[in-house]
Amino acid sequence: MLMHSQSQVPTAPEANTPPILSLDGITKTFPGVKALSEVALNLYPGQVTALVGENGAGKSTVVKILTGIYQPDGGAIRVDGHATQFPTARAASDAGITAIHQETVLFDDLSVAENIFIGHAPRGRFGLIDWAAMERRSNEILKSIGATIDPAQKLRDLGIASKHLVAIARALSIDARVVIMDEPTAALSHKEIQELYELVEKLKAQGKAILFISHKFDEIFHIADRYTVFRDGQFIGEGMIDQVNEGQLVKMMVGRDVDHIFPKRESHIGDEVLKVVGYDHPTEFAEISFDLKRGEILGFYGLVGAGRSEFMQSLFGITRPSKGVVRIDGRVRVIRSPADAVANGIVYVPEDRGKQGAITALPIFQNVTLPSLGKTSKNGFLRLAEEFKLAREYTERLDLRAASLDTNVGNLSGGNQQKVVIAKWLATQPRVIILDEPTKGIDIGSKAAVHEFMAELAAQGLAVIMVSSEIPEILGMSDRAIIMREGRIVAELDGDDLTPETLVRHAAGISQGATT
Amino acid sequence: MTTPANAIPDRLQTPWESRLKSWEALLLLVAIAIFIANSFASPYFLNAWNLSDATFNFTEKAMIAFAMALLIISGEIDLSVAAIIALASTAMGAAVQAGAGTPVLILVGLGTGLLCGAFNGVLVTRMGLPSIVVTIGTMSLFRGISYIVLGDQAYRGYPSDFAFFGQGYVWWVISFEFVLFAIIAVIYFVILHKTNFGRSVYAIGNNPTGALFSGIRVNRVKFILFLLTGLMAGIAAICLTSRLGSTRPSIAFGWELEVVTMVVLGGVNILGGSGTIPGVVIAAFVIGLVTFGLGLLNVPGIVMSIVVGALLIGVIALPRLWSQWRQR
Amino acid sequence: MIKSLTTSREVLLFAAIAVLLGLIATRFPGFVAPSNLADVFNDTSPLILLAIGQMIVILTKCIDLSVAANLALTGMVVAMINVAMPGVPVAVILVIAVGLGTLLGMINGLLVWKLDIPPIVVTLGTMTIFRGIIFLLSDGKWVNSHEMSATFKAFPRAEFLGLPVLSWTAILAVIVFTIVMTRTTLGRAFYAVGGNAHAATYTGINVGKTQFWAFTISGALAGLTGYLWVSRYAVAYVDIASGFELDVVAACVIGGVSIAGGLGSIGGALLGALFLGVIKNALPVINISPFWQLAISGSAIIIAVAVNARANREKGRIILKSAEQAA
Amino acid sequence: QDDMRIALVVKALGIGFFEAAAKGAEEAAQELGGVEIIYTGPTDTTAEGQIEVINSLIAQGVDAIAISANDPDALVPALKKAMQRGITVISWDSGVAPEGRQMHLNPSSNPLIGNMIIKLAADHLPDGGEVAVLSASATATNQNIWIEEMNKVMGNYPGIEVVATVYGDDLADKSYREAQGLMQSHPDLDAIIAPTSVGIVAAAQAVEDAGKAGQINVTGLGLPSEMAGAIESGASKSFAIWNPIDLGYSAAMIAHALATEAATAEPGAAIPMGRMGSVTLDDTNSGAMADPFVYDSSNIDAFKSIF
Ligand SMILES: Nc1ncnc2c1ncn2[C@@H]1O[C@H](COP(=O)(O)OP(=O)(O)OP(=O)(O)O)[C@@H](O)[C@H]1O
Ligand SMILES: Nc1ncnc2c1ncn2[C@@H]1O[C@H](COP(=O)(O)OP(=O)(O)OP(=O)(O)O)[C@@H](O)[C@H]1O
Ligand SMILES: [Mg+2]
Ligand SMILES: [Mg+2]
Repeated sequence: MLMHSQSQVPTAPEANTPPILSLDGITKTFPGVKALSEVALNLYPGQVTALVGENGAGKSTVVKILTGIYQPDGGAIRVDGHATQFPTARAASDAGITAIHQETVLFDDLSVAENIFIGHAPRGRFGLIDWAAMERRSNEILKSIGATIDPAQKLRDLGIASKHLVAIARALSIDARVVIMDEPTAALSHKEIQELYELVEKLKAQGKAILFISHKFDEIFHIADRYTVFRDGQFIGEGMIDQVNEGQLVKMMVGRDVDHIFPKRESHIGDEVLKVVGYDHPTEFAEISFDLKRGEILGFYGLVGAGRSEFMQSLFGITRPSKGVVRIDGRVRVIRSPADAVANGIVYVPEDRGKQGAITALPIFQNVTLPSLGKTSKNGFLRLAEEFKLAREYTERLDLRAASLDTNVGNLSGGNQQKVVIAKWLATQPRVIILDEPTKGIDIGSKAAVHEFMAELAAQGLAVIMVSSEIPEILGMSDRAIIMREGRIVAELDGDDLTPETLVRHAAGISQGATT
Repeated sequence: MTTPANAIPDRLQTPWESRLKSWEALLLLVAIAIFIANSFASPYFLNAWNLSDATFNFTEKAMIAFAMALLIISGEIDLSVAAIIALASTAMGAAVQAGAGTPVLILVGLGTGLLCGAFNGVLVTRMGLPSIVVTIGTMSLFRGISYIVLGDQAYRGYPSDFAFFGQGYVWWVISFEFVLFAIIAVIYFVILHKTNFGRSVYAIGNNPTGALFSGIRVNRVKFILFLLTGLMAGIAAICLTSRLGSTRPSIAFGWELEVVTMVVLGGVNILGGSGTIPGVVIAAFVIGLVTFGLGLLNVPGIVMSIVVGALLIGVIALPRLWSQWRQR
Repeated sequence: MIKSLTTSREVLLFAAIAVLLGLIATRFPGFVAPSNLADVFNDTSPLILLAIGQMIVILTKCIDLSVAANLALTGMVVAMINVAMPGVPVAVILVIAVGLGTLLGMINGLLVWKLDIPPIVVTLGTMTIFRGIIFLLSDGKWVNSHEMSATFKAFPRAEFLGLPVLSWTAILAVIVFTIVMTRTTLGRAFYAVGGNAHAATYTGINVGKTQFWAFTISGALAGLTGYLWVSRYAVAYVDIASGFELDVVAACVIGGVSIAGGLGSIGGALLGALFLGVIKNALPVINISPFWQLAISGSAIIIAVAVNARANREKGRIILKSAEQAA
Repeated sequence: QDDMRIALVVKALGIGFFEAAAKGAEEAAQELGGVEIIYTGPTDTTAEGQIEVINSLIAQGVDAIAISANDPDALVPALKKAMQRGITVISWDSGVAPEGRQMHLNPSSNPLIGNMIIKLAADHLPDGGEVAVLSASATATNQNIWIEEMNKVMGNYPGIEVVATVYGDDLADKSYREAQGLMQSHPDLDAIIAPTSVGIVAAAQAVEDAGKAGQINVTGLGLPSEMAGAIESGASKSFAIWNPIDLGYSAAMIAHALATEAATAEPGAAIPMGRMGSVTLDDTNSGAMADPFVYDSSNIDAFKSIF
């Protein structure tokens, strides 16, 4: 299967059954971002269609359009060939479409059973909600996906994997013809993933159409019958999965050869700057010890929910560890707050950009200078000229694209927002920079820029910690990698030991020999 | 990779129409309209002494409103301000009984305000409790202490030089309170719009998590804001006590909502993150002019409050209705 | 298990009330006599009714500061109707009271839903406007006991199975709204909207509309209470129940309703209201100067939020396996 | 053509007693001619509210202010300012401290009232008994003075014991609750004395609701129109009040006399009050209008439609 140019009409799939659901020329624009431009998608009964594309390609946006959460700006949705609209989430589920969304959209304070059935709870006499039936049916569904979760339990008390299983159970509680799964396995353990695969087979056998979104190629090839590729909001192509190989698929996704993504770099590793000894937290992580040298990029790998972010935030002073010592340049430092961390030269680029990274309602220059106001101000009084100077210096180094420096950060694209956050920290001239999922959800061009820049920082002698869930990124960027699982460090790898297999094995806790 | 090819301008030109559409401009227009309407409605309105008297209707509340504005911009609220006035006034009254002179009274008033503010601040920042609930509680507690101390009694007998703060004139019709109000307005303008502290208040109000992750000491800033609000309530207590010449536990009853109304009418977002001091200043004048103008016509206070309530909702609702209507 | 978790807070509060009653009984045994407890309950009934409505509003992450003003306005309107047309039967008066209260609640709800104005601003505004309207309607005059018809005044006092109708109304409201909140789609939507508005949208719940219904219910209950209040105290004037909105919010907070939304129960609101009611009724009886009352209820509010916050401060997420087991 | 403007400032608008007083003031204006009465006041009984009202009256340059004060001290600075601007200031009903007014008109003499309220209770308790006082707000001067005067003459009523004094703040619901509390904590209570028109109605209602009408006698100061029901039900056997119409009338008359300088307010002076005769001032420049009048089932019907 060859890559199609964007203007070409998609090739017709070799199918004799018509699709249950199809999208035609769907367009969706957000302020500043064209998330989808005239994409097509076809879902066939009894078949699994894998939707692949880089972060930000528009996959989740399609899911939200199919489930009535977003309204498309143009194009048609067809069910059994009839054009239709989903003005509300209810309309979509009434049409037999159900989805496991990428973010878990559940209610922490409600019970598991209710999370599964909210909106379509079983009714008993007088139309009142029948709790007993709800819990019974929840139990059945949970059992069918191999989950041992008490339906009466409060969702808040579950771990991330269990929550994901609840989300899956919720999707199955609706008797649907189309089941959408947006990265359903990202947070699941090996065993749970196997059970999910069995479930998908079962659904297929029932004649349901399944849309399966994943970044994991092994599972796409394992489970999908068809594929559709998006890139930067464009439809690139579709076809039967057994007619492509991994390399071709990646090329369609990325639009160029994969080898060029990561910058070539030579490490100049210097003296130790940071040493963490015995960091413990009552519920989130335990016994974390490692060291970090100047000019080094240290990767932290793990499955989502492995506790990496939690630990990094503790290092940055957001939460307090119950035990543990940090040494910077050999001296013990106490970090009680982010302000302390910054004063000690440790800065953190969080993974949740919108909430933790940038203050989206404030202009770019104010975001950049926020931690450096001490430098730009005089006796506590603002000096705008100095602020613009500082902001200009660092945003230009990062090649930021924006209309002006007093544009609100919220109006920027994801990649440019990330640049503002990084610029903010570089302006403080840190010694250690922690990047948590630095390229999550940013477009391919910016991604390369961030990688290049990361390499440049390391070359200048900065110590870099990079938390990433993407194996290529860990392999391509880090000098050394630490793998975390369930809140603990399970391995530290470098050189030839650093292979996709070892990463996956340690992260998933699979014993030697077994593979996914 | 540092390619300065794409120079980003500092600012884009702000078209003057959009400035005219700002909240402050709208409010100023309302204020001017009310002023003109008042001058036609009552022959007594355009009189220097009368206008000067009118300022007493809002100066004390406005002093608190400035600190409250900062607090609300930061995403918190303090409903106990009126109760702090009662407690501070009671403390001053007790000091008078103990034979304190004016300088000590001032210290007692300010000190009580600061203490109350610190108490709120500790509950909110240390214990992480929601400020709206905490201050509903301390509102009863502070005033309750006044009632316990005073019961059905009143403190009076304030020294004669103490009367200056609420009754004195600095020059011609310019009262001391008005001058104090103006000075405090300028100070808060500078704090909010010209200092690092003010910048962090906005940052916290827009996104407390983001501010914390940017190395701002969020809790410290919030604590200071509670202290400032307490302090302003203390200052207001001094002025009001001096103006009344006596202390009863029911003093300044219900002022908290009037202060919040002033702040919100001034364009401060009750959910935090935006608002300006000039807006609050204009709102103070609007409320003062409305109440005074209607007062001259002997309209009962409660009818004035309909006007203020309608302004509060109307000024927010009308632009939204307008834009919804235009989108049709 | 979920039941035991949520009820534990209520059990705690129930225990607190029991202890309080015990303490009062040591100083004045007559207070815990069933007939007196029934009086206390009757006296607290208006607070219970309003707290139920307020709890629903707070659940959806809003607040209704206009309940007391709504109560006063509806009360005045029905009182004036009674004066003008003494023949209008109580059933019609009840319908008018609930109807008018509902309408006023809907105004709040519409402003929040359609214009997206923050609830605190909306209800702060309508609170003063409603009070002002009472003044305009009544010209500031009181409607006194002797002007009201006997049947108008008799309704809340009429005894049925040993309890006045006022108490029965509160009991009925508790039962009805417990069913609504636990067994109906709308009731669960209130929880969903306040717990996670984003997720609620994903499950097809209209957040604004749900909030609108919360305000509507709060308004309806305030209207009903308006009639009961005015007929029970046999007087209507501009300032009745002034400041009562804060008592109502306090009852909810003491009852464990989270001001951040999504957490709370009718039982909690009921117990919170009773807690305040017991304190209010007990103070004069056990000879504590009424001047202590404010400070005591203020302290109760602060302690209650602190205790509730502590109880809620469970870890949001648990990664370590050992910790997950323990939870 | 310039009418003389006399402002009648009351504790709060909407209270029946003051509405009746306003009627009396209008009557005086009619009689005098060329007088305009401005009836005003805050909507809640606060001193701050009255100060705002006074400020706007000063601004309008009224000729006289006759005020029933919410607080004797807090109003002094504002009223002083009024006097400095040449406005005649008197207080009536509830007084202002001497430096804040030219004279004060008591509705009746305080000792008389103090004696009257306890006598009303005692008359129906020949064998003595327990009585309790339900006052208005704890800050209301007149209430406190009357209760004080009452305590002075307690010796004349052996067997009568005042077991409690509580405050209803002139709020119907609070007064009601306080009355309930009294009945609970004093099961043998025989009478409740409420020297306030709001409190007496609420107490009577509470007694009626408790089914104790006839058992506990509610008495004190009240308006016939508001108390008619209580007399009928037996919750109240009798109560007293001076005529508020006369009070408003007299206040307006005095204000007019002082403002036109037909009379001066000084100790010993006798100031004319039209049909009410004249009032003689004591050394604090205050004087009493008339004796309170007692209402019971025999005469209530004749008065209940008047005020
Ligand atoms: N609500 C929104 N407002 C503005 N931009 C949005 C919004 N939702 C998505 N986008 C943007 O639309 C583009 C597509 O996002 P989408 O979430 O669909 O990507 P995706 O393919 O699901 O990526 P991932 O693999 O990371 O899940 C991105 O650039 C994103 O930043
Ligand atoms: N129990 C949970 N309930 C809800 N969300 C959870 C839970 N555990 C983890 N998450 C969410 O999953 C994401 C990852 O968790 P965390 O940051 O602790 O692990 P991580 O190893 O850093 O994973 P990642 O690198 O994907 O962030 C975060 O967004 C976190 O909020
Ligand atoms: Mg996605
Ligand atoms: Mg993470």
